[in-house]
Amino acid sequence: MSDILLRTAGLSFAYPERGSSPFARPAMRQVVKDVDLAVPRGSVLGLVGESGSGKTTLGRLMVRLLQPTSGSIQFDGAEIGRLGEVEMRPLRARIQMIFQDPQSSLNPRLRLGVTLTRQLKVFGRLKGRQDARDRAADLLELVGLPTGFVDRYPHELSGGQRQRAGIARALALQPDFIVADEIVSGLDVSTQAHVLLLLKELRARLGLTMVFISHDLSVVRVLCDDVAILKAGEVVESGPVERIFSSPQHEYTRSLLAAIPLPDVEPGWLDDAGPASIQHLQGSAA
Amino acid sequence: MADLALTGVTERPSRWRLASARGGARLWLGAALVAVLLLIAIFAPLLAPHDPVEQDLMSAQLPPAWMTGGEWAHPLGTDSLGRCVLSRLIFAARTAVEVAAIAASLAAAIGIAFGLLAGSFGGWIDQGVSRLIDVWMAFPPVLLSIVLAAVIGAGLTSVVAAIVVVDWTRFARVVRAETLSQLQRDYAAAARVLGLTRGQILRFEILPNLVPLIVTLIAVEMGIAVLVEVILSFVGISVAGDTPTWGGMIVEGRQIVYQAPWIMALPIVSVIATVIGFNLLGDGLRAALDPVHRQ
Amino acid sequence: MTAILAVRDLHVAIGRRGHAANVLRGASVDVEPGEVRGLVGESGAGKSMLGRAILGLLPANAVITAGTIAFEGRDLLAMPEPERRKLLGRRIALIPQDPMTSLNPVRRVGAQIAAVLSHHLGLSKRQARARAGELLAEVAIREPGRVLDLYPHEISGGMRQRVLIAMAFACNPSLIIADEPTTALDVTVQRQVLQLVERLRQSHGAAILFVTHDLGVVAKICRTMTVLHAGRVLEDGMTADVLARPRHPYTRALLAATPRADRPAEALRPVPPALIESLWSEAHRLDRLADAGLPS
Amino acid sequence: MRWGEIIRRVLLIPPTLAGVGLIVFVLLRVVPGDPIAMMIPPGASAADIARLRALYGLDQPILQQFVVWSGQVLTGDFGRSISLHQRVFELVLARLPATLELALLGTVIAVLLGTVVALIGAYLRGRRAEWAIDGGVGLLLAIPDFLWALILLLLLGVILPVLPISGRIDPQLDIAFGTNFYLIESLLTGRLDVAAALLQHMILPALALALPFAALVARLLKAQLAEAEDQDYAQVARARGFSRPAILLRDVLPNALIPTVALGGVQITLLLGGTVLVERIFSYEGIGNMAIDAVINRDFPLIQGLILTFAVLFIALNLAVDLLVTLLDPRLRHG
Repeated sequence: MSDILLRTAGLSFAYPERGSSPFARPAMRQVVKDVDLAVPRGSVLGLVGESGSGKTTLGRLMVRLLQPTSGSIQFDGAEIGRLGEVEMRPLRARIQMIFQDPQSSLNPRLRLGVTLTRQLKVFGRLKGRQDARDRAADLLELVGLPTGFVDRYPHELSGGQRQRAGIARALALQPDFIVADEIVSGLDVSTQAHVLLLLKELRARLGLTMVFISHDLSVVRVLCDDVAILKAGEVVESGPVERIFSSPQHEYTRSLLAAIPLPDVEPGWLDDAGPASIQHLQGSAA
Repeated sequence: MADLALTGVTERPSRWRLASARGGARLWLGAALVAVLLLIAIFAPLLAPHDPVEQDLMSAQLPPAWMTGGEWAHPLGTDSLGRCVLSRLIFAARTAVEVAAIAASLAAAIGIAFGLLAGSFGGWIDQGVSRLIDVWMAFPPVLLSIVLAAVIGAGLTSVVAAIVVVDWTRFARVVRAETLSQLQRDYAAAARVLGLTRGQILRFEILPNLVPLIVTLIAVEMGIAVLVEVILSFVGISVAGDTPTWGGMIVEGRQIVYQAPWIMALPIVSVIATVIGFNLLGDGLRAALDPVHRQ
Repeated sequence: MTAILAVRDLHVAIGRRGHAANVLRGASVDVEPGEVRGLVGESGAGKSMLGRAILGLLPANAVITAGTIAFEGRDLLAMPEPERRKLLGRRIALIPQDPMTSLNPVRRVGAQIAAVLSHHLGLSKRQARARAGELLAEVAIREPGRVLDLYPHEISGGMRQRVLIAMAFACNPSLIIADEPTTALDVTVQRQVLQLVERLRQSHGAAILFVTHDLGVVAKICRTMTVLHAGRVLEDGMTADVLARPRHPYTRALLAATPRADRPAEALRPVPPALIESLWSEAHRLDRLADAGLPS
Repeated sequence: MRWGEIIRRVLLIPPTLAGVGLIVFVLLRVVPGDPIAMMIPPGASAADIARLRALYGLDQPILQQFVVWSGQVLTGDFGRSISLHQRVFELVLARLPATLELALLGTVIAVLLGTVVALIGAYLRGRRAEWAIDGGVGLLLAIPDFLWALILLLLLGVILPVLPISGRIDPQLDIAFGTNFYLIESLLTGRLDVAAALLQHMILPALALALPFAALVARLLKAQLAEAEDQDYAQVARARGFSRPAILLRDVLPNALIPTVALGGVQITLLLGGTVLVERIFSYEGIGNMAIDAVINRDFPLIQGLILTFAVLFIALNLAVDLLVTLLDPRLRHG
């Protein structure tokens, strides 16, 4: 048993761009380039980047929704980068994903009870109908939703409730590892804080290892132990959260931090046209 | 609204009430028309005042009862052989329902199978099915059914075969496209992460989403089947002999359209009411079966 | 009255008669000439609805049940439609939320800007095009002459938002409604766009009603701010005061629930559900009073 | 990207046509009715029949017949019609213009009518009158072209006999034409009286073809207009002080047209296919009418030639629609 639950080495992903002619060999578009990351057991890694940085693709590689073009992914010491769909299936109980948009990741025509217990059924862990309802109700309770929601359709829920349901689904088989892809970006501030704290609590309670993908550094600071900053498919900087926020090394990290508008009046923030400074962060950090 | 506001936990109306509200007037009107058609088809022998093939040359080409010269023994008049038009219309409904039900289900079964196969497997299977559909789409559908019916020879089987062979692509195309697009959605990815096999994803996740679409297509296809029967009758290669069909009646009516226009008009009205009924029912069902609110 | 925009006691209901739900419950907002006022709230607060009411863009099933919207002293709601249309785009302009969908995908950028100029200022095709080029240069787009001939899908999201900003300032309006103009952008681009808006506001002398859910953005660009919840104004004042010493518990709760990059996680306090519930029940109590015809 | 797609489509044409040819060919060879039996005079000897069979190549195995036939088709030889005793190619060529003119007229009527109805419907969105338009469109759409043909024939030909219901032109008029495109030729040469006479005959069948297609255009376009008008760019245009009709025409319509052409353009093939029955009903001398005769007479070479003709037209139409969509949409044009 290694201390690192998930490790990527030289992980890359490219897809063929559709060429202008069916005869020409399609050019490959590199989305993820040579990513080396390690997620220690029980920790939360934040993956931060702007749109087009490849963070979602990287997340989907980790749960093997995508097959890497090169490089390796080791899960609990075993290589999973080349596993086929069938070989991957037993591992699906241990590796889960929470999707960005619960509106589209929850099947609109299925009641929550069905969606939540689907995995239990597939892995043969259900004893009949009543058991399914009970397990679904337990899961709803775990994420702080009323147990009566088993009979609801996704469109009958609010955004925050749907995202809780998405979390509940991922927890059904008590996985070790969860990739959470921008799961609070569509939520209001008040809802977002609830969901973030729920994740924090679940993580402590269930000993989860997580990769938390976000474009928002402030959110990452709430939840993560380590951060990796992605730009154009490459990790430009990674390390413990406190270190990255207090002394960012890479220019890009610094400009990201400087661009965050903190809810404090700060004359001059708008005038500063040059390469961004991070003084405003450190100034109030104390 | 707050994340956990309990306002949502109120009493909900029953599924059926919600569904029928979504279906609206279309659903009811369509269901009523189709129900009337079904009742007429089932109880044809009880409803028809005369034997539909019984000829009475003495009282040929009688106008409907309310017109001058009409008589109530033949409420909608008689055709050129003196057969009761109302009775023939009623029995023709039977043929229409039979053709529609059999042809639409067969076309649906074949089309859905091909569509699901192509949509979910992709690769060369999809290529193969898509090319097959391409070839089918290059045929003029009316001409193809006529040729088919001519090849097989007159009779109910030939009508059904002509419809199925021509129209399976309607289902295949739509089901393929919809399957592809459903598989693109995040919930299909979520199902993969949960460890579902391809078959399970299709059965548990995709098919429930295809139901409203398929039901609509089948309803519309039943209307189309009625029309194809009319077309084949029109060309003289539908159900043989004396069997009353709307198409056959239209053709007969056309011969004497100047003398007795109602003989052609009445089956046309029947066909139109049937087709509209099926279309409205299909539209209504699609709305009713879709629990997701559309604005 | 010095305010360029004075929204008074605005009530808006949405939905069919009998099933109507109130979205604005007597909101009042003032914007002084040349100032930037933040209109802050979460989804469902009615902030976008208020902006749309000013622009006459309420959805078809929404009705203004009470209140006035005075622009430069004249009530927009009492104004005949054609007269109001003359103000829109010329005296009152909009910077929309989503740069990806707010430009017409089948018309060239230049033609879209020029259409506004010739519609309101009566410029000839040639003049309008020349002016459109100047405007693009003003929003710091390089090679404006080339960009004029591009279609929206050929330029980046940040650039599209610049084009939309150029269109908003095109006729030197005195009021701009900015409806979450940076929400769809990456943080680094957001900062540049905010800087650009501030620069143009100063040079053109327009007032801005800045609709946003982001307290950070308000802090950076707005002099004054109004906090909205359930269609009601809960707090109103100078941004510096409101953020430093929020008077309403909701504002305090929002600030505490906003994750901050400069503070550790422990500082985060979610908005107590009880507070939200009490705010909604207060809103519904007002609705019932209004239905009964009593003054609130 | 889009152009690549179009090249791919072009490359797929030959195999598609080969598929169509093969299916028709095999289908016809399993016909129980014997075409030769219908041609020969009563009392012909078995030797005569065999000779005729050999003449039409019907004595060889199906696959060999297909290969021979394909080879001939590639050189432009579609064989000879069994019932009309002329070369299929010439027969089709002589009749095709009549059908094309009819389909073109139908399409023009349908597109104009459908667009106007869609614009009115979109303008009236949310009002009670919109309901009436939707209902009317639904009714038009549910009734297929050949039923419209019968209804029009009944109403305007029989009950209120104001228009001729048979043929392409009044047989008493003896007019010489240089081409078989009578309508287009008479319009181009300025013989408006002749064009009017032609139109009198064409208007009912063209209308029958046009009505359901117009309804289709109206429904598709109206839905797309509504969707486009809800898009941000249309809303934003209102905030810039443009009037609703101006926005509908300048911003909304060009956007709504793209999906409408993409979805509805393909359906022109249905209109074209509809000519088969509509021509029959109005005794209009086009290839559709000819096709039905060919089926009744079991005229294999003619059926094959006609179906291939339709297939070529259908494929060409699909390709034209693809090209048109590409031209209308700058995102595809430059993509």
